Amino acid sequence: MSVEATLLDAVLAALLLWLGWRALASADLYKAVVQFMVFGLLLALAWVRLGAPDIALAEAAIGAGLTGALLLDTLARLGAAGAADEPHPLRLTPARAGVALACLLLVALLAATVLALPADLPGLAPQALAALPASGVSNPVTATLLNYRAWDTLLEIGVVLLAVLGVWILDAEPALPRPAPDPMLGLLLRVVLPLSVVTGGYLLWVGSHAPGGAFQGAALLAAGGVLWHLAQPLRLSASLPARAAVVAGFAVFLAVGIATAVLGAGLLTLPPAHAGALILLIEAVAMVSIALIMVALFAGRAPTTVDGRQ
Amino acid sequence: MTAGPGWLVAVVTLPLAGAVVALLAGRRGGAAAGLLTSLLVTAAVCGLTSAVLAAGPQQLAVGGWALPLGIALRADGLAAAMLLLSALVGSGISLYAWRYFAASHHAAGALFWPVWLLLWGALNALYVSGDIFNLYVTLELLGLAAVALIALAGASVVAAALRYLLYALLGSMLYLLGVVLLYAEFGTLDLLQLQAAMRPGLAPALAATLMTVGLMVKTAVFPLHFWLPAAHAGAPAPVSAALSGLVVKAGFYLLLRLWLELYAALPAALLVQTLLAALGAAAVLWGGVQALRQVRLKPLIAYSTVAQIGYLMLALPLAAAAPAALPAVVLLAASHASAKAAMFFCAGTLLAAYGHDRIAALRGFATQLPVTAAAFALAAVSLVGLPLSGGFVGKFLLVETAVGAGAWWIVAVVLAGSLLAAAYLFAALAPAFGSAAASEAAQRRAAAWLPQYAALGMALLSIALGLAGPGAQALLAVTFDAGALR
Amino acid sequence: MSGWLPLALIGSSLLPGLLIFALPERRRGLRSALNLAGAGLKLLLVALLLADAERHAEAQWRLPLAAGLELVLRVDALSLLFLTLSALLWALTTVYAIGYLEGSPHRSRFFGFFSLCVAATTGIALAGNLFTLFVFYEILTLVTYPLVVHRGTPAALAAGRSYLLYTMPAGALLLVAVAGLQVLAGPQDFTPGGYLAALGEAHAVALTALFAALIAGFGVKAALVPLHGWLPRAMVAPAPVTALLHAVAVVKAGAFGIVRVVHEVYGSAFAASLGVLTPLAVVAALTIVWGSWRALAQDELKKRLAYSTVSQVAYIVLGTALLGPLAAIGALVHLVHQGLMKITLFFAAGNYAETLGVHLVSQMDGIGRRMPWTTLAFTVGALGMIGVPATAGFVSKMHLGAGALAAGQGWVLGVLALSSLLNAMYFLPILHRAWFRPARGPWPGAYGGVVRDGPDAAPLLLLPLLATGASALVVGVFAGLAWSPLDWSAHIVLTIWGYGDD
Amino acid sequence: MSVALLYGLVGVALAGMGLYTALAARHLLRRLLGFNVLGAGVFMLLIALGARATGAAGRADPVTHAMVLTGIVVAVSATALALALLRRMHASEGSARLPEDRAP
Repeated sequence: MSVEATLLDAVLAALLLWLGWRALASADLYKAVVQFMVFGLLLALAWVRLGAPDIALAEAAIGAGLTGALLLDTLARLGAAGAADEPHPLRLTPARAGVALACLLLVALLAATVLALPADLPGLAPQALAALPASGVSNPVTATLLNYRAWDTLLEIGVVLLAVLGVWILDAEPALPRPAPDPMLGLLLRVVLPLSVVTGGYLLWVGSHAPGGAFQGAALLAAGGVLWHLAQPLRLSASLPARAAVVAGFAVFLAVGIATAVLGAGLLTLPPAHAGALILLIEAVAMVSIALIMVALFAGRAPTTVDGRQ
Repeated sequence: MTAGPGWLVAVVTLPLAGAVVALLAGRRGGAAAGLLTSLLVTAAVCGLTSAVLAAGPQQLAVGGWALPLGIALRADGLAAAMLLLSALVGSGISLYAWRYFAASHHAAGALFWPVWLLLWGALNALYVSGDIFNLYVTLELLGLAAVALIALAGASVVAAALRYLLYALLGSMLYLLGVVLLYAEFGTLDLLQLQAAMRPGLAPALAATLMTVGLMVKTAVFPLHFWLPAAHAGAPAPVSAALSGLVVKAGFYLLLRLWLELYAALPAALLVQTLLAALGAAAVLWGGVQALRQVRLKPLIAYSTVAQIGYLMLALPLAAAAPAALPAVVLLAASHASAKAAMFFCAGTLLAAYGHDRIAALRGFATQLPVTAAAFALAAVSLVGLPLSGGFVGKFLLVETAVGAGAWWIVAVVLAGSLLAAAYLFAALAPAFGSAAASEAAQRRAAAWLPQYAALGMALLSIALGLAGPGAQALLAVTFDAGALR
Repeated sequence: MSGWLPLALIGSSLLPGLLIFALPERRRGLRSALNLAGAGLKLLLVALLLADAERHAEAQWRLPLAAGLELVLRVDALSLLFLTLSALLWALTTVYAIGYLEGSPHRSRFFGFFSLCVAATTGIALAGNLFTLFVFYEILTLVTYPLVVHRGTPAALAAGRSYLLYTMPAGALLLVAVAGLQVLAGPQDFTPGGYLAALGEAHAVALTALFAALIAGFGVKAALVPLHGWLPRAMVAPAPVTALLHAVAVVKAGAFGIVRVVHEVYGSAFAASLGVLTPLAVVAALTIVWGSWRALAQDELKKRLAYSTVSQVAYIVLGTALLGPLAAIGALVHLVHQGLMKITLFFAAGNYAETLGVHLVSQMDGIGRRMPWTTLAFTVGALGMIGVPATAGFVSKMHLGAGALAAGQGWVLGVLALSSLLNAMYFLPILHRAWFRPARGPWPGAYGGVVRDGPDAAPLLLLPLLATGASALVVGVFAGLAWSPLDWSAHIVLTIWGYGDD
Repeated sequence: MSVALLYGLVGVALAGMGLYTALAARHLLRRLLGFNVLGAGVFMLLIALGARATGAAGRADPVTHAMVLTGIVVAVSATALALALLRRMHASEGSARLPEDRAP
């Protein structure tokens, strides 16, 4: 690696540590969250530096973007009093000494371990690359997510689904206040929404051979959806269409799995000939579902729901 | 595709498919889907178990990719036993929940079924997963499902649910750190390959510590149990049954896998096993005393879970040496699961009937709800370990192995624990047979019969497990041989 | 071959019990029918066994619970002895109980547990190994608790609590002991002369400790001093329960367990070589004296009888603890005799309470004239307890005494004499009051002053009493005949245990 | 010191401070921030260790990338559920802290 590269890395590392700490330690939670989002963007940069552009995209869109937005909007719901925290939220008190000590010990041991680990273990890269031709896609990360370790991803989409089911169960009141539709916002929407749809779709498409994929695309779609929600609040109650929409991605993925098990070579064993198409199908549906779920995490359940509360 | 792997696929996919259907079907249809799925899953598990008994351990490479690139699903005797336990108790929970949520006031009740089936799917996936990262995903699925189910109880338990979620996250994060280290050291995520390659070293040691602590948080091993009582006591009755009966068992199961298989070769293994057993001993005593101090029924049952988890941990140092210890543990786990389900069912029925669960004010409910009283009493018999019940046979085998190994402290703790259990369950049950103080015991609402018989069924199951000893021993003799990969 | 027999014997009281639970309170007739049918069936089966004991000698049923852990039920002469006693007394007590509980609440629950209690006792009688014996012993604890607390009064609940307080730890102790023997000797059936001698001196210490644990465990139900505390309190239970508890079910189960342990697990010779028998004998002797001594002070009739039980059951233990055939025979025969006499006494006490509301000895003046039949039966029982010649008690005490001499333990004679003296001191005054003193004023009356008119207790209460009283008399007078309990005990000791040879 | 190692150590440090915050902080939103930073640290450690051989094998280990993508999505789901719970608790109990962390 070249010197300036390591210099850049050193600066980036220092910034990450500083921002990470600010994001945790700032007494004002609003500041903390904003710093967390900036931290996320820097993190994305670090991912690029580590040759992980897929993660960089996901981090920027989901880690920084969506998580940050959720945090901010919860802060808004808590109100000034609820959002207030003590001036020195992490100050070291006798009560916390044990925790601090444990964390320090962990850091020391982890650091020692990292330094002690073998310097050049290729991990599973060789196998992953060798199997790529039969995977139906040319982006090894997508191949891993949707083929080699598709079982993980299926269950992971289940986790996402659970998040929205939980929110529905909690009957969380719509997260954002409903402002009068703002013409300016509407205008913005007319530009952004198509844009987010197009870029989302594009990311999904390139995911097969270049950085990108369902999750990144979904995040972009969701961004559009959230804007829309801002413009004129969406009513994502647990109605049948909504339930069908959020479960579709999981259902299609599972259906493919079962079909391959019953008709084909085994659970989630995609026939190389059709692997590419199947993966695209799964990702397309999953993207829409996940995007809707992410919007639903904001919109929560609208007033008119199964039970007439609110 | 031979029969065995077919059953494996069915076992992991059926609950997930059921969840999809239940979510689409809405309130009434959801219940139907849930009950049907329970039936099918149970059938599939029975199929898998018989395959394991007949043809030995079953393995399936998901996606057809060779290890270590792909993920392997494996079912040995232990996994099959846990699957069977989940299927039996899970079916009972579905049966109980049917009337419970049909009658229940909260509208979100319709969402019970998809979430409950996702939880069941997570359990099954966890029990057969052969991949430490896949296990992380199943743990998260399990944790979020559990939290969502607790939330069904409404505003009163939100804090408990939040605490539960935080510590579930903490647990899985620590576990994930361990996974990272193992992968960096050995370049594989497959349990058996890791077990074969396991060697002393800084990374494996740290990974072992992190994973163990993480799982201890999830299993509520003393002293990391503090999050459990409020959550288990506050959740809706069928959910409490699922949490106490099944969810904590998943963490315990992984601790078994870690210290009887993955890390068994490490020089410190016996030390850790003994340490875990010591914590178990503390849990037995602490949980018992706390249960004794409760004035309400559900917290009492929840604290008894803390104690019972301790019981299971006690067998760890014995299991390595004595083959009889593992069947003992599984019998104890199974009879605890079914007995606990029965007790929470009863508590739910009483809560519905009397509008409260203050033990002192439940005088004479044996006369008004004889079936519930009988169910609770039988469950108590098994939990205390009185003959002839699953709890008894498990306890006897445990004591026998402990005596054989000269581990008298374990014997002492087991006996002290069962006397404590006898004490607090007696305290919970004695009012039932007392003459009813009419004003106090006036039943507010009539109790439906189906939930009561579901409770009785669970209680009878935990008694009948007393005859399961030979079966358990035969099943648990079926194991994978990691040495073959070495 | 006839493995179904043991199961049928247990089922004959288990199934009625379970069915009765399901019965609504008011189905009195059906409930009684079930009870009597069960009792009758059991008697029939026992008769079948007695008819040709040889053919069924091998009747056994095994159920593996885990590797090296078996439930074994089988019929041998000793189990048959205990079985016959319990079957007979259950039948009589059932009749008595039907009459006694006339119109009292929760009868389904009562009779259900009552039958389960007998099923457990049957299991104890048939247990073919120590583990099985332990299992049914614990089940017995479990199913007798609801009977003790049946009345639900604070006193009853307190009695139940103390009952569990004694029996639960005892169960824990037994668990360890049984597990310990499993580890040392492996799974073993009861064998005449014991099966531990093979282990020899190597494990002497462990075996001694385990013996102590076993005796303590069984001693609680056998009410050996100082483990007897629960028994006098438990007499708050309804009379039929106390009768059965004292005569066959609980107390006898403890004594029976000790007999099995000494003769068929350790073997009395090996036990003696371990030096554990003399201490046991001393404990038994202390119990005998202490029980009688405490009985003296009791004015409440049932309490006095309860303490007398403490003392009388210890005779069985004493005989078991003495080496040699005569003492062993004395112990076994007393197992039966004490049962017959004691159940007679408790039935009588129950009759006094139910008919006239008499609970205290001091209220019994002239009761002999008011209730002649009951008092007659009571007299038979009392004289037997004292050990007046030609009564059942005399037969047992005589064998015990002779056995003590044979075993070279002369001091035991002193104990027997002293206890007989004490027995006389707390029974004769009662008889004197009952027969020779005039009644003083009106009787207190049961349930707030109700005094049953008519010569004696209600027929359902009187007939069983007369039956037991008569049999208590017969077994004493005709002890010499074949098939008498004495003859039978001798058969067990001399032929099966083979103690006659040495 | 190689880039991978540098970022690995950064990940370790982030994990440490995140864990401390998750355990020590009282305000639940801050604790959630802690969990997210902890996660970021763990993910970074994983990628860095996967990238150790980047020089040699040419391509980074895609399996670690897939694992981290999974982890990120799981993390946001958990955070969203936790935030929904937090909003509900604040609505009903008027506090954004767990009962044991509330000022007496």
